[in-house]
Order: sequence, then structure tokens, then C-alpha cells
Amino acid sequence: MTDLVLIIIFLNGLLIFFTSIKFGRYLFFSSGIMHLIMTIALILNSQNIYFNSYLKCTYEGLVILSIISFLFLCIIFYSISYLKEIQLSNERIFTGSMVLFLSAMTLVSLSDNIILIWVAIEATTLSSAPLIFIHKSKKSLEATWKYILICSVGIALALLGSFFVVLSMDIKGINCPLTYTDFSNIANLLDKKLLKAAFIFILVGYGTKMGLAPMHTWLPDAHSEAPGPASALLSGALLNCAFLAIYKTNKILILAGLGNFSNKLLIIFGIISIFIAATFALKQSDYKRLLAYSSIENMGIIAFGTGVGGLAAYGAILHLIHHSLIKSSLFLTSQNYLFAYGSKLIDKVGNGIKLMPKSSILFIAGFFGISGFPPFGIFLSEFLIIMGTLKQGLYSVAIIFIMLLIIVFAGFAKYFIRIIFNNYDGNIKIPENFQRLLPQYILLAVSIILTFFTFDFINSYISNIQIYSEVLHG
Amino acid sequence: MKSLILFLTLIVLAPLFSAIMLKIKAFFAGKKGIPLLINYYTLIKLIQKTSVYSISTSQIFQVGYLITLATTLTSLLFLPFSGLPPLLSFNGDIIFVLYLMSLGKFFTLISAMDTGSSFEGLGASREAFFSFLAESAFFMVIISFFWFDEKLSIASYFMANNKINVWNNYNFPLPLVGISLFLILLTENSRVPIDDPATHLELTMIHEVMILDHSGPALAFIYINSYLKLLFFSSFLTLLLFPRFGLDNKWNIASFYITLICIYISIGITESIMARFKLNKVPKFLVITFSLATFATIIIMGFAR
Amino acid sequence: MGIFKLTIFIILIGGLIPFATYKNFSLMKILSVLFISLGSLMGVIDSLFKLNNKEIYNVTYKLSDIFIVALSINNLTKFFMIIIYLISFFSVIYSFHYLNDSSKALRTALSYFLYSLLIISMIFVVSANNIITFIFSWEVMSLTSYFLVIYNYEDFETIKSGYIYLIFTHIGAMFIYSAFGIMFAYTNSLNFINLSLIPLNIKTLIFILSFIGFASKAGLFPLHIWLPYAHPAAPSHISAIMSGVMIKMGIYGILKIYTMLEFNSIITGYTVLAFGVISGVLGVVYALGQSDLKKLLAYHSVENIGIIITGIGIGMIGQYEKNFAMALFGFTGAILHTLNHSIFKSLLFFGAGSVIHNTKNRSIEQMGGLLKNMKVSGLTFLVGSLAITGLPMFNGFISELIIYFGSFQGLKQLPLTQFASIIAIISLAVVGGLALACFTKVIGVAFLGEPRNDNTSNAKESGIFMLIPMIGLSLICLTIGVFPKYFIKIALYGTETLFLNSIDFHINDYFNFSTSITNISLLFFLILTILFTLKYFCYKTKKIHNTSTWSCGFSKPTTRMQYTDFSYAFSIIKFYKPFVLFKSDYKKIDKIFPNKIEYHLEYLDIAEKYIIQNIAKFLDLFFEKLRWIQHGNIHIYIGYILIVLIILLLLI
Amino acid sequence: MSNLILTLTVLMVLFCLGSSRLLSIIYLIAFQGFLVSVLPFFINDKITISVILFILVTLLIKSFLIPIFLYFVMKRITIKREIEPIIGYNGSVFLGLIIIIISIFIGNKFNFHINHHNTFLFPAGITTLTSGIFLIIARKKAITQVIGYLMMENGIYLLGLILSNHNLNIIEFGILLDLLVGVMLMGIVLHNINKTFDDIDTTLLKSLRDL
Repeated sequence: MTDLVLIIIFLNGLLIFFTSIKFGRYLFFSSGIMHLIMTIALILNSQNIYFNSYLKCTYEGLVILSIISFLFLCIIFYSISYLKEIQLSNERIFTGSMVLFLSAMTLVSLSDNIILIWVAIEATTLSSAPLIFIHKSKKSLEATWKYILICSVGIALALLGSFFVVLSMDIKGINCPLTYTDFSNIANLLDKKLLKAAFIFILVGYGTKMGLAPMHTWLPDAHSEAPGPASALLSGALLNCAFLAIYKTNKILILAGLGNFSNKLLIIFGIISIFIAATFALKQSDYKRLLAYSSIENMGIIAFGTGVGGLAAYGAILHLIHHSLIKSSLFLTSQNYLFAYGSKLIDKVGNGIKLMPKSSILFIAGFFGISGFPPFGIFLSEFLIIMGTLKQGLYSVAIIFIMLLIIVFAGFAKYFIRIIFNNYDGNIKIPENFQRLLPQYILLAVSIILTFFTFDFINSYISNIQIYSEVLHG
Repeated sequence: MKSLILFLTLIVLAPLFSAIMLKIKAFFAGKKGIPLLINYYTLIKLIQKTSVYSISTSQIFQVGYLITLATTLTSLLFLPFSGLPPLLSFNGDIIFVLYLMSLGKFFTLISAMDTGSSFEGLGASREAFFSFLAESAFFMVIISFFWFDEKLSIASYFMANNKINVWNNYNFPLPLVGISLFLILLTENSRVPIDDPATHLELTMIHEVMILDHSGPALAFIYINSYLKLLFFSSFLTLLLFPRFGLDNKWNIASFYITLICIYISIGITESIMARFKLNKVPKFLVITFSLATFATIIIMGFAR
Repeated sequence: MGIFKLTIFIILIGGLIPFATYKNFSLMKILSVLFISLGSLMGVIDSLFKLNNKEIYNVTYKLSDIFIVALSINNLTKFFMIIIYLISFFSVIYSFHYLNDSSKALRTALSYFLYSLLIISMIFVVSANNIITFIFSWEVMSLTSYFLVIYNYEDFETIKSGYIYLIFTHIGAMFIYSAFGIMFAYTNSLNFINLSLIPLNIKTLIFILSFIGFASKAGLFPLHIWLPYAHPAAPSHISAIMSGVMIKMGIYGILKIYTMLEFNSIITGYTVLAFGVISGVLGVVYALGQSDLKKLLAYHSVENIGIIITGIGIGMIGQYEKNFAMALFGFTGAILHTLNHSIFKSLLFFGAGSVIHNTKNRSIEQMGGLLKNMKVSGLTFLVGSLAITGLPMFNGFISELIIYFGSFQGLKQLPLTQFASIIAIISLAVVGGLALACFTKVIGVAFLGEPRNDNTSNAKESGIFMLIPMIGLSLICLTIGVFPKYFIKIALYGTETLFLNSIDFHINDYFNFSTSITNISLLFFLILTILFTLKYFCYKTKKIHNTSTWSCGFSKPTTRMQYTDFSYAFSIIKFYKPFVLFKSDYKKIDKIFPNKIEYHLEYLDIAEKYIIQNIAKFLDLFFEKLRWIQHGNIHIYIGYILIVLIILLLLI
Repeated sequence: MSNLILTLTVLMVLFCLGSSRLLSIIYLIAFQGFLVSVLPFFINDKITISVILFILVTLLIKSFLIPIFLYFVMKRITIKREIEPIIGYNGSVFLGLIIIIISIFIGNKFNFHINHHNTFLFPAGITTLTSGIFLIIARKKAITQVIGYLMMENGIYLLGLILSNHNLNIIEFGILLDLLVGVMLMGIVLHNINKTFDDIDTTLLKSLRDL
């Protein structure tokens, strides 16, 4: 029943477009809170869902849902000050799209139907496009155009892939609901060849959305042009949603005995993504683009870990959680920088540690977090992925993976250090303030807490993962 | 007791031996030469004088030469003169002695640097350079010795057993070791062809230039040190070379003395018949010394067991 | 175990207090220094007492399924804990007067916090008993030390140095990760357990990977190039901790892996030895070429790590050849040298810090005559120099002697080992000789002679709290040098863990020279006293004259005419020409009346010039070529999707 | 009958590839939309109310709402024809033919016979889809790219018809809704691009890059 809240949130989003700005804000805030309540209710009682044939609370879905919910709350908090500072003329588009975007993502994380998830992911593209487009500058227009077109084309292919999954069932004369749950049950009966083709389409399609190279091309543009809160949500939540779809399909393939095939593809795409991130991290002039490439890298790592399976798959899920927390914190902080210096160019930013010490601490902490230093969780997840890879005996892949991680780190470190310590004469325009710092601190703190302690609900997810990897690796 | 007496006599006689060398050089130059006791006169004269200290110097300048002298004296205690047991000995003392001498050298070098004079710095630089090469060669010699004895003690090498001695027929590469030791001796004691203690052209000197600012008793101590150091190396070489007449034979001592004097004479001859090397030739010379020692070691390790 | 926890707790408090009290600068420093030094002292005493105790302490805390903190304290751990706590004790006292800029109060507070974290993380590194604990504390160590290095972040060079350090530490960490990954693959356990049963080629792989990882922390050639950047950039007490203690964690790691693997492979023994020898010799050669005091000391760390690794290599070969004496001497020497190096290197960094603090520059070319104004700093630096050169009466000699012993033992073995031993012996000798040249240079140019500029001639002695650690460490250097027996015993406790099938032996069978050294040293001092008395009598009735230095009739010498460090070292460095690159910058005279001509000469590190820079250049170029991927044209972006799709469809 | 419709659909693809006038392309795509919308009539074995309803909605969206919307967009941006496409018209047609051949080849390879005997459905779908992507790649004007996207969706719709024995109505409505909103959004962005850049030439959109 709780999932009905989703509809309320959706309606909230629609309503925002038609009410006054002030009331719209209230709706905006209340949606976040409602969403959190819904998420908690779902976690506590995951059976409590209404559209049974379409929606289902899975462990992986719940993890992603709770990330979305938590992030959104933090971003709302940030947005209070953000909206005050930026004075948007079309604020309703911002808040309304945010809420619609939220509801679309929620639908992704809850949907069990193979086509419904497509609908929901396409909806995320459509609802987030106005967010990128909000400033209507030349660059943001360009970014939006690329975002919509590339993602739509990509996702259309994913739809084809979904059809193929269904087809692989039809061709064998089986008839059952088109849900992941049911597919999992009959996975070994499905047509292997079609399933392979289906996975390719789905991987390429949703991979476009997830930011796997070489389909990632829209991502740096969109992330860098979107306003801070939106980029945080895009990077922290949206990419995970696309990953969820791939992950679920991958699961079917594994159950169908095609794990070797699908995992190999995931590993290859993961490596390529990290490679691409390395290419552009070594020389970069725009710090938001830098963060976007970092997202590509991390999505690559997640895909890689999932592909490797076993311990690495566990690491990949941990990575996903912590990446969302840390990366969104970084994007929010980058907005502080954008406010202060009025430029996204690294050369025009500097001496952060003196001019905006608190943001800089966040930035550097986030940077070390995202690069895999303790006490942040990515340290653990990267380590587990490397361990898992070696455990599977994939030595050469592990070597490439490690080398690329080092190169990426070298690139990121160069620019982060430059942002924070470089010389900069001149003053900052808009100083940092408490409201625009607290959410990031909370996000990072949560990452630290999750590193050291696990909670039951995550634990049960882990056991789920482990069962799944046992299937794969005996 | 015998050893102590031998030690003391040798120390007392050290300046005399050096004077023999001078006599030989004079002979080659066709001169009558200075009296044999000249070195003692010089020392007494110097001790009676007072010193002039440079205002640039610190206390290091005033204690450096003493520490150097102390190291040389201590090193001498380890030598089993004429095959008699030394005053001090332990396994590893050969390395200890070498490093002790380095300690002395350290203080010589920094005393030289203490004056702030460019000449003395020059000498110090050269000394540091040449001595590290010579030291490596010496270690090569030790390696070959270890091959015979499996110990790292001077006493063990030269004392009771007759193994490490040129007159032992089987050890045919030992003369090579002897030659390299002689070359090391020349280097470490700043003799021709490495260095000419007699020149007074500062730019070409190595050792002597480092002590330019010492005077009076200090200079006397430094002279004593140089005599003793020469004594150390000559004795070491002597121990390798001198003919032995069985254990506890009284002729051993005579043979030792004669060989020792022969070595001083040969140093004198070398100094007389050779000219100083050009400075940039010196490293080459030292590398040759090192190679010689290595060659000897290889042959010993390959054939002599 | 109780004291262990208490110690850590006290140090942590010492790190946290500054945040509460940083408004009052001196109160903050007093409290923080008090707590940290108290904790460290407790740690030293505790570890020393427990060394005798054979039992192994094990503790496990389960934070989560993956994150399990497991600690185990054996004798090797305790030995390293002594090092950590000891240097930490002196270093934090030193910092009291060293960090005296009250305008940087908050930064100083943070520095104390990170300092305490660094100490604690190192304690955890050496006592970790599972992979997670180890790498967690390892990374915390790297991270805190990075932040401590960039204390003076206003300086561009500092930031650059920090960056280089960060990259290298990350590379190292990744290698360690992969070594552990393979370990895990074969044991299926995150705990450090005995790995003797896994196949030999995997053992070798694990060893090599972890060796590379730990070597990058330890600063072994060619992964050493971060050292000469990071050490000069860091505040001196941090350099002391980093050079004295942190790089030793690399040594600990190598020993730890070696013990766990119960490893018997001759090739790795030779490899380790070869790296040790190369680092030893090249480290000191490069050191000789430096005129930046701290950079010079950093290169000496490379040298000394080289010596330690040589010892380990000798030990490994000995263990393979079943030559007990060789193994014993090699490992004991290496372990003792670890302790010794940490003592004299921190002493030297303290001295360097004191000098740099007071002369306000790092180049010894600008110094001179400092001993006159800074007696204590100068003399303790002299002691440190004597110790690092490995001269008798000081601690460096003892460990080098033991390594010599080990190397000589190798001469009894098979030809290949003989050859290795000869290389080891000669390189140790060469290193000793070059170190002597190097430190006579430093002492002679920086502390003796005439001051070369005003800052130097006006330099004052540092505050008392900077002097106390220097005096303390000097005394320890001398004590170990003169009474080595007890310290060899301590090192032997550490070695115990390394002898996988330990044989009972008498210390006197192998280390009987230690008493002789004590006696002879005392005799030496006696002789010295006699000589001093003689000197006293010689000068008793005489009046000593003072005049300027004799310069061969030249009547107006200036300080610019002093021998410089460059000219001092030049001929020696030239001897090593293919391994040291010369970069000279000289404009030829082109006019009839030439203007001021400058000649600039610099020595370059081949590892940096040839290996690291070329890799970086290659990567830069390679990735530069690939940047067209993101060219901005949407048509081709969609083309990518299509191409990928087609390729994949063709492949199924 | 269904084969005729499919043939016409593929023919529309060729026309689209060869046409330079935007208006005619919009007409063509509207007609194609009409063709694919009515196709279920001739494929489905049993025609239920929901199928009819669905067909009507599809018809409405694909052949009326979207083309009309595109028409208005085109009027607003006052651009009539595609000049200097990246790949020329003749070349495009030629490539289109090659695509058809390959598609038929692939279709035969997969050889789907599930609930009807229409072997042409699969190749037609693939052709339409690929040509859609081709159009997006080969044309400079943003509006042509939108049309390419529509064509692609039509192709996918055709392929979806293979699975018509599943009762997917709610979801297919979702797909249609997404399509509609997507195209409208693209139109809005397109309009804004035109306003800002004075053109809808996507080769102008090259400022975001890492070179």
C-alpha cells in the first residue's frame, strides 16, 4: 500500500507547475519527506506493495531507493539556500522536475516488470532534461539536446533488448508475466541466443544512461551544465537506476547459465569506462566535468565489480552506495565553488583552503573518499573488488584495472590539489554558508558510518548478493 | 708482554722508519740526506713551539687531530706484529679497524674544512674521493683473506697458522694481493705517485694541504699520526710478506723488522723513481688497484682451495 | 594489552585536545605535547618490558562483517613499536618549539591531530593481524602523512612534493592490495595466516607484488623519488617521523610477508639484495650531489633503506642456503639498522630543522660556520653524521658490521651466492666511503668555516625543547655504539619471529664481538683522554695566537672563496657518471666585454629522469591522442553507440 | 495485407532518406506512423476492445499529435529544408537499400515463427530502426534527428508487435506517453536552440568537448 505514496509524489510534481512558487516549494519539500517515510515503511515491510505484478521490493531496489530518498532529502536541504541564492525565474520547472524526477527514479527502483522499468527510466530522462536546461544558456541547451537525444536513442535500444528477453521466452512457447521475478524462475528455459542479443541491447541501452563508455558521451556535458543539486541527483541516483536495470538483467543471464558472457561484457565495459575517465582526468579544465568523469570511472568500477562477481560484486554494491554519497556531496560542494568563483574552470579557481575553508575540507575529503582512501567506504569497496578479481584468477584484468585506477587518481589528485591550494588573487563572490555545507557533511559522515558498521537491512542485501554469486561461481 | 714491548718499540721507531725513507730518496737524488733522527728533532721542535689558530676555526679544529691520532693508535693495537698475539683482537676487528681509520679520516677532513680555506677544502675533497676507492680495494683484500680463514680478525689471519703468507707455496695469488696492498698503502698514506708530501704547491697536494693551518704541537701530533698510519699499513703488508720460521721462533721478529724496513725502502724507491700522477689519473690508478685485488680474489676463490 | 590500549588512548587525547584549546596557542602545544610524549614514552617502556615475554597477544573486534579489527602483537611488532614510540616521543617534544607560528594556530592543532593519528596508524600497521586492519591503517598512515607534509601549503613546491608523494603512496598501496588479493584467493581468509602451503610460483608473485608496494613506501630505488620531494617539504619533525619511522613500515611489510610466506626462493633473495645494493650506492651518490640539506638527508634514507634491504637479502639467501649464521646476521643486522637509522636519521632531521629554522634557508651553500653560534645543534648533528656514516663508537657501525658478517658468511656458499656476497660487501664499503664524503661535506660546508651570508652569521641556537631531543638521540646513538650487546639482544627478539624453524643458540656464539666493542671503545676513549692531557700539557704555558686562515700569501680572502659543496662532491659524482646525469646551464661569452656570466650545474636522478618521467610522458602523450573521443559532435556520439552495438552483435 | 503495410513502411523509410524537404519528411513519418499503428489489426488473431482502444491511441499519437506538433515546431523555426547533410541523399538511399538487405539477412538468420507467419515483420522492424539511427547520424538539422528518433521508435514498435500475444496495454501506453513527452521536450529544446543559435544545425552544438 505504501507505494501509493508514489502517486501522490508524482501528482505533487505535476501540481508544482501550476501553483505559486511558494506553495510549490512546500510541495517540493514535503515530497522529499513523504518519500523518506515511504522508503522507511517499505524497508520495514517489504511485502507491502500494491501493484504486485508490476512493482516489487527487491533488496537491490531497496538499497537504491534508500539512496535516492536520502540523497533527495539532503539535496532539498541544500536547495533551500540554493534557490535563495540563484533566483531562478522559472523555479517551478526546477522544483517540479525534481519531484517528477524523484518519482520516476522511485518507479525504477521498485518496478519488477521488464518493460515498466524501461518506461520509468525513459521518464527519468524526460523529467531530468529540464533540470539541465534550466539556465537556457547556449551550453546548457547543447547539453540538454545531447542528453535527450543520446539517452533516448540508447534507451530505445534497451527497449528492443527487453523485447528480445520476452521473445526468448515466447520462442520457447512459455507464457508467464514479464517480471524479473518470473524470469528468474524460468531463466534456464529461455532461448540462449536471443537472451544474449537481448543482453547486448540492454547493456548498450541502459549503459548509455549509466554512463558506460563509449556511450557515456552525454554525461560530462549534462553533469557539468546542470545546476549543482541536479548534477548531484543525476550522478548520485540516476546512474544507479540505470545500473539496476542492467544488474537485474544480468541476474537473469546468470541464472540462465550465460553468466560468463554477460559478466565478460560488464568487465569489458567497466574497463573501457575507467580508461575513458583516465583519458580525460589527466587533462581537464572544468572541475564539474572532472567530477562527471569520476562518475564514469566509478560506474565503470561498479560494472566491473558486478561482472567479476563474488566478493567483487559485493564490493560493487558497496561502491555504488558510497559513490552516491560521496559524489553527490562533491557535486553539491562544487556548486559552492561555482557560487564563489563564478566559473567552472579550474584555472579560475584557487586558494580554496583560505577563501572557503569548509567547502575545501569537504572537497578534499570527498576527493580522498572517491579515490579510495579511508575512512570512506570506497576504500573498502575498491579493495574488495581487487581482491575479488584476483580471487577469480583474472590477473591480467586486475592489473589493467589497478593501473587505470592509479592513472585516474593521478589525474584527479592534480586538479583537486590545484583547486584547493593554488594561488588566486581576488575575492569570492558568494561566501559559503551553513545550509550549503551541512548536507555534504551529512553525506560524508554517512559514508564513514557505513564503512565501519553495517545495518541489518544492508546485511540481508549482502546475503542476497552472496547467494547470487554462489550461483555463478559454485 | 712480548707483544706490548714490540708494540711500544714499533711506535717509538715509527718516525725513524719514515726517516729511512727520506734517506733513500736523498740517496736517489744523489744527496747525502738528512740525519736519521730528523723526525724526532722536528717533533721536539714543534712541541716546544706554540700554535696559531685561524679565527675561522671552531673547536673541531683543535680536537680533530687528536681523535685521528687516537684512532690510529687504537688500530695499531690490533696488529699481531711478527706473528705474536696482538693486544686486542676479536672476530670482526679488521672491519672495525678500517672503520676506525675512517673515523680518523672524518675528523681530518672536517678539521680541514673548518678553516674555510679553499685550498684545504680542495685537499679534503680529493682525500674523500681517493680514500673511498682505496677502502673498497681493501675490502676486496679482506674478502680474499676470508677465503683462507673464514674469520674477520687480523690476528687470526697472520698469527698462528701460516696460511696467509706469501711464502706459503700454495697461495700463488697472494703476491698479487700484496701488490694491491702496497698500492693501497701508497694511497692511504698520501705517497707518490698519488700524492707528494714534499711539494709545496697547494693546488697539487692532497694530504699536506689539509693540515696547512696546523702548527706547533698540533702539527707534531699530526706528524706522529702520519708516521703511525704508515707503520700500520707497512706492518700489515709485512705480516703478509715476511718469511716465518715456525711458531715462537725468535727469528720471526728479526725477519719482521727486516721486511718492514724493506717495505719502507721500497716506498722510498717508488717515490724516487716515480713522478706524481696527474690528478685525474689517480682514480684510474685506484680502479686498477681495486681490479688487481678483485682479480687476485677471483683467482684465489677459483683455484686456491 | 591494557597498557597498549591506554597508550593509544593517551596519544589520541593528545591529538584531540588541540581542537578544544587552539585559541590559546601555547596551552594547546603544552597539553598536546605532554599527552603525546607521555603516551609515546609509555609505549616505549611497555614494549621494551614486554619484549622478553614470549606470548603473543591477539585481539579481535568485529565492527562489521567485512571490517574486523584484528591485532596481534609479537616480538617483531614490539620491536617496531619501540621505534615508533621512541621517535614519536622525541619528535613531538621537538615540535614544541619548532611549530611556533601562532598565526597558524588552527593548522598547528590539525597537525597535532594528524600526528597522533599517524602514530596510532603506524602502531596498527605493525600490529595488524588481518588484511583489512592492515590496509586500513596503512592508508590512514599514508593519508595523514600526506597532510602533514603539506603543512606549508602556501608554497607551491610543497604542494608539488605532496602530490608526488601521494601518487607514489597510492601506487604502492595498489600493489599491496593486489598482493593481498592473491593471498586471499589462495587462503580464502582475510586473516594473516600461514601461507606456506600455497604453490611456489604464487608465493613468488605475492612476494614480488608486496615487495614493490612496500618498496615504494620504504623508498627503494627506483621508487624512491618521492622521498627527496616529500622530506624537504615537510616540517622537520614530520620529516623525522617519516624518514625515521614511516618508511620503516615498508621494511616491516616486507619482513611480515616474508614470514607469512615461509618463503624459499633464491631468485627473490638475489633480487632483494640487488635492489638493496643499487639503492644503497645510488642513494648515497645522489645525496652527495645535493646541496639542499633535507633533500640530502632524504637521499641518505634511500641509502640506508638500501643497506637494510641488503641485510634482508643476505638473510633471505642465508635462509635458503640453510646457512644459519648468514641468515641470522643478515636479518639481525637489517632489523638493528632499522632501529639505528630511525634514531640517527631523526636526529639529523632535527638538526637540519634547527639549522633551517634559524638560517631561513635550506641550501648548505648559504650556510657556514654554524657551529660557533649553534653549538648543541652542530655537535649533535656531528654525532648523527658519524652514526649515519657507520663509524665505530656510534650505532650505525654496529648494524653495518653485523650485515658485513652476514655477507662474509655468504662467501662460504655456492659460487652465485659468493658473487652476491662480494657485491654486498663491496657496496657496503663503497656506501660507507661515500657517506663519509657526503657528511664531511655537510659538516664542513654548513657548520664549519665562515658563514656565507648574514642570515647564517646571525643564526641563534634553537629553543630548549628542540635541543633536548637532539641531545637525547645523540646519547642513544653513542650508547648503542659503545654498548651494543643489549641492543643486539633487542634486535634478536625482533628476529625471533623471522626464524621460521628457530634454532636455539647462544648469543655469545655469534655476537661475542659486542663485548669487545664495548671494551675497545672504552679503551679508545681512554687513549683520547690521555692525548687530551698531553695536549693540555703541551699548551699549558703557551700563548695561542689568532689570525686569519693561511691562504698562501693571498691577503684578503673572502667567504666566497671557501670550498663549496658542489666542488667538494663534483669529482666523486663524476666517477659515477652514467648513473648521475649532469644538467648544466651555461651561456658562452659572446661579447668583447662580457657581462656577468652564470654557470649552473645540477645533478639529476636517473630514476626520475629516465624511468618515471618517461612513463609520465608516455602516458600523457598516449591519452592526449585519445582525447578526440570527446569531440563534441553528437552524430558521432550516436555513431559510437551503433558501432558498439554492431561489434557486439557480430561477436555473439 | 500485413506484408503490404510492412512494405509500405520500409518504402517510407527510403523516401525519408531521400527527401530533403522537412515538410515532406513530416508527412512521410506521419504516414509511417499510421501504417504501423494499424498493423495490429492485421496481425492479431483475436481483436478485443482493448486492442482497438490501443490502436486508436497509437494512431492518435503517432500519426496526428506528434506530426502536428512537429509541423508547428517547423513553422516556428522557419526552416524548410535540410541543406548539406553529412551523408548525401543519394548515398543515404543507397545505404538504406544495403540496410534492408542486411536486415532481411539477419531476419532470416533469427527466423522467428511464434504466433503468426509473418516473416517480414522482423526485417522491416530492424530496417526502420537502423534507418532511424542512420538518419540521426547523417543529418545536421536537429528536427531531422527528432524524425529519425521517431522512425527508430516505429521500428521498435514493429518489433514489439512480434510479442503481441502479451497483454501489455498499460505498459504500452506508458511507452507511447514517454514517446510523446520525449518528442515534445525535444521540440521545446529545439525551439530554444533555434532561438539561441539562430539555427537548428547540430554541428553548431560543439562547444562542450574535451579537446
